[in-house]
Amino acid sequence: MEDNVKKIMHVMRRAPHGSIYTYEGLEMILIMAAYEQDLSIAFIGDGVYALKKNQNTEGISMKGFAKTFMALDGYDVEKLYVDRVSLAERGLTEDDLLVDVELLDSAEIGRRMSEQDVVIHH
Amino acid sequence: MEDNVKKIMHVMRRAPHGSIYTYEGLEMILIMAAYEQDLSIAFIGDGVYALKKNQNTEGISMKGFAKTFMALDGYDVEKLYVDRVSLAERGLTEDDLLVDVELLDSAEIGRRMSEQDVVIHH
Amino acid sequence: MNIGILLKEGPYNHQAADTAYKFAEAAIKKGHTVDAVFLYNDGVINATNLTDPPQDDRNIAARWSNMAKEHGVEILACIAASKRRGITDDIMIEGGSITGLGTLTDIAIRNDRLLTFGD
Amino acid sequence: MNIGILLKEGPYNHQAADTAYKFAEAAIKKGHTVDAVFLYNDGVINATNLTDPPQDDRNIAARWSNMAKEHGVEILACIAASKRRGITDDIMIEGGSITGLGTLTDIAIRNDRLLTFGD
Amino acid sequence: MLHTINTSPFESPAMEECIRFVQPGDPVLFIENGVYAVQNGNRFTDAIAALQKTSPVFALQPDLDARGISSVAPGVEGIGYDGFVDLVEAHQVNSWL
Amino acid sequence: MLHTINTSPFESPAMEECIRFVQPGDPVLFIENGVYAVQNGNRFTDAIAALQKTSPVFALQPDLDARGISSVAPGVEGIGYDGFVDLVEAHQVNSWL
Repeated sequence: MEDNVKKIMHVMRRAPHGSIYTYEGLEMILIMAAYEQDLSIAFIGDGVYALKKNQNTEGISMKGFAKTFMALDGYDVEKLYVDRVSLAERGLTEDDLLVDVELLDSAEIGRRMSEQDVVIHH
Repeated sequence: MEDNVKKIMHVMRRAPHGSIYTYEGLEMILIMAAYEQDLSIAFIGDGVYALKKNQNTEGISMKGFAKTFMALDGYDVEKLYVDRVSLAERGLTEDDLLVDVELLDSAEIGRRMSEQDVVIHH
Repeated sequence: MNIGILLKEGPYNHQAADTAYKFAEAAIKKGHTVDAVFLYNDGVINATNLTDPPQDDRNIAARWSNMAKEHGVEILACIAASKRRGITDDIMIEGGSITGLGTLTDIAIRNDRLLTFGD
Repeated sequence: MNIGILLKEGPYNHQAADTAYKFAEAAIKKGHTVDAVFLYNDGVINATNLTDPPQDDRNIAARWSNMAKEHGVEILACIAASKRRGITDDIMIEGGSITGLGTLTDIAIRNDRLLTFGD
Repeated sequence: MLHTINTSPFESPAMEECIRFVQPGDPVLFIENGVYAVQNGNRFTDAIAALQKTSPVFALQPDLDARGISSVAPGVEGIGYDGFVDLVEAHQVNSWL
Repeated sequence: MLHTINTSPFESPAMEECIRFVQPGDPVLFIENGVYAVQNGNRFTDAIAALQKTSPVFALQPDLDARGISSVAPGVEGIGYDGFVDLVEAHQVNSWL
């Protein structure tokens, strides 16, 4: 990896639709993906809800964006980490998620987090 | 009490300074006090911190407003209720508070709440 | 039933403006009167006519403006809250206006309900 | 040390804009370079020149403008976030400008640190 | 009195606080991110069951749909904005922001 | 890596989440409403003591003063914005909003 490549982790921590943070976070990631940095995304706490299957936002007249996470692969954003504890305490399993992710223990996500040059919470 | 007098309760639920809700809530109360309605204020959760003694906001370059709560008496706003549980779990006692309040159990505040025409959370 | 609404968060950033609108729309459709939407805290940002969301997204400011025109709902922004956030008469949506907290008190007194939306 | 700042909340409503400013001020005083303050989410509301707080309160927009002029700190508002919230070139503070998220990426790449302030 | 809760119980103490003050018989309506509270099988399912012993519990269906929540805790009734208006017609409102 | 926490532990899961991910030796700085976590004698005093076994813990003194917190949990160091800058000079930053 070149010297000017930075390790940047985006941390999703909010549930979708109640606020815009997850959606505008995703817009940021899509732009950053064009810059060929070493990007990753961690889903922690209510952030895991962003990946829930079968979201239909028609009734609240808002644009849905869950499927955009499925497009990240095409942007070479392939490091998607989900906190195992956060998923379990919400009564969810990997089968409830729209995309393939790495299900990791908090300590392992913490270790990868500590190697970053930049961490941005959304 | 006249027919057109409404029972309006303001509920303080946020800690001061981290956000403006408590301060702008207080501004609302001061204006409403001029309209001779039946006003009360309940301090619940982090809302109890608004009444903490010895707040000095000089270092964060913000206007302090804790002492404005002491002026409410002069506006005939005398019903100040503090949730006993909220105060206790924050390690505070009545002696830590700037003004005289009624320290009440949650059930009693809930009962008074249920008698209101209007409840506004700040 | 006569209804007043207090809206405490800005558009897009929080869902509060959306829920308040959908509620008001449903209430009007059922024959109730929505007297006023009073904008407080960051809620005042709902009232700027400079809002320009993506084409495929809802336009929250325009929705309020249309509701004011079509159903006589007053859209009122608190003056003190507006000054802190740069909302002025010059950029006010059609059908909206800037007023004081006394007006909110009148709204609380004269309506059967005052509903708060925020976060 | 070269520092970039990402500010995600609007002025007054949250303390984030105050902490970001106080941090930047202290860093500059210690001889560090604050390269840019990038405004995102409701943070873009920091950049309107229509802000008019009470006389005895701090003027957050003017503080950023002065920091831009005196210390060359770029104050940059994200264009997509600005459009949603009615922030345009016409009401931009002196020393501030509207730009895209690519600029934030550049800021993240070229500085030693990127600090986020929000709520 | 109708109580509304609009924040996730994982992120905010609003639900817990509301439950402490709600009077027996008062309806509780979950909206926006609040609806995560009634997703069946999460850590709050027991609290929702306990609440239902004294209060009818509702959740805004468009908010459930938006979040992909198809299975709600037993006894919780999904309602539309219309149903929200009906509840407001019958009760004064207390919104636990 | 420096971790900052700016929300009250009574209102937000940020502190609890941060503690789950922080690496041994990493400093933790409480700012804004986050400083309520280190007020001595509240329900989080034990959690702060446990955290200090592996991490140095700081709190922004101007934020403590603004909130009238004069007694902080043992071992927690109050620092100014200057001290915040020093910590940032020594570490990359992870702000748990």
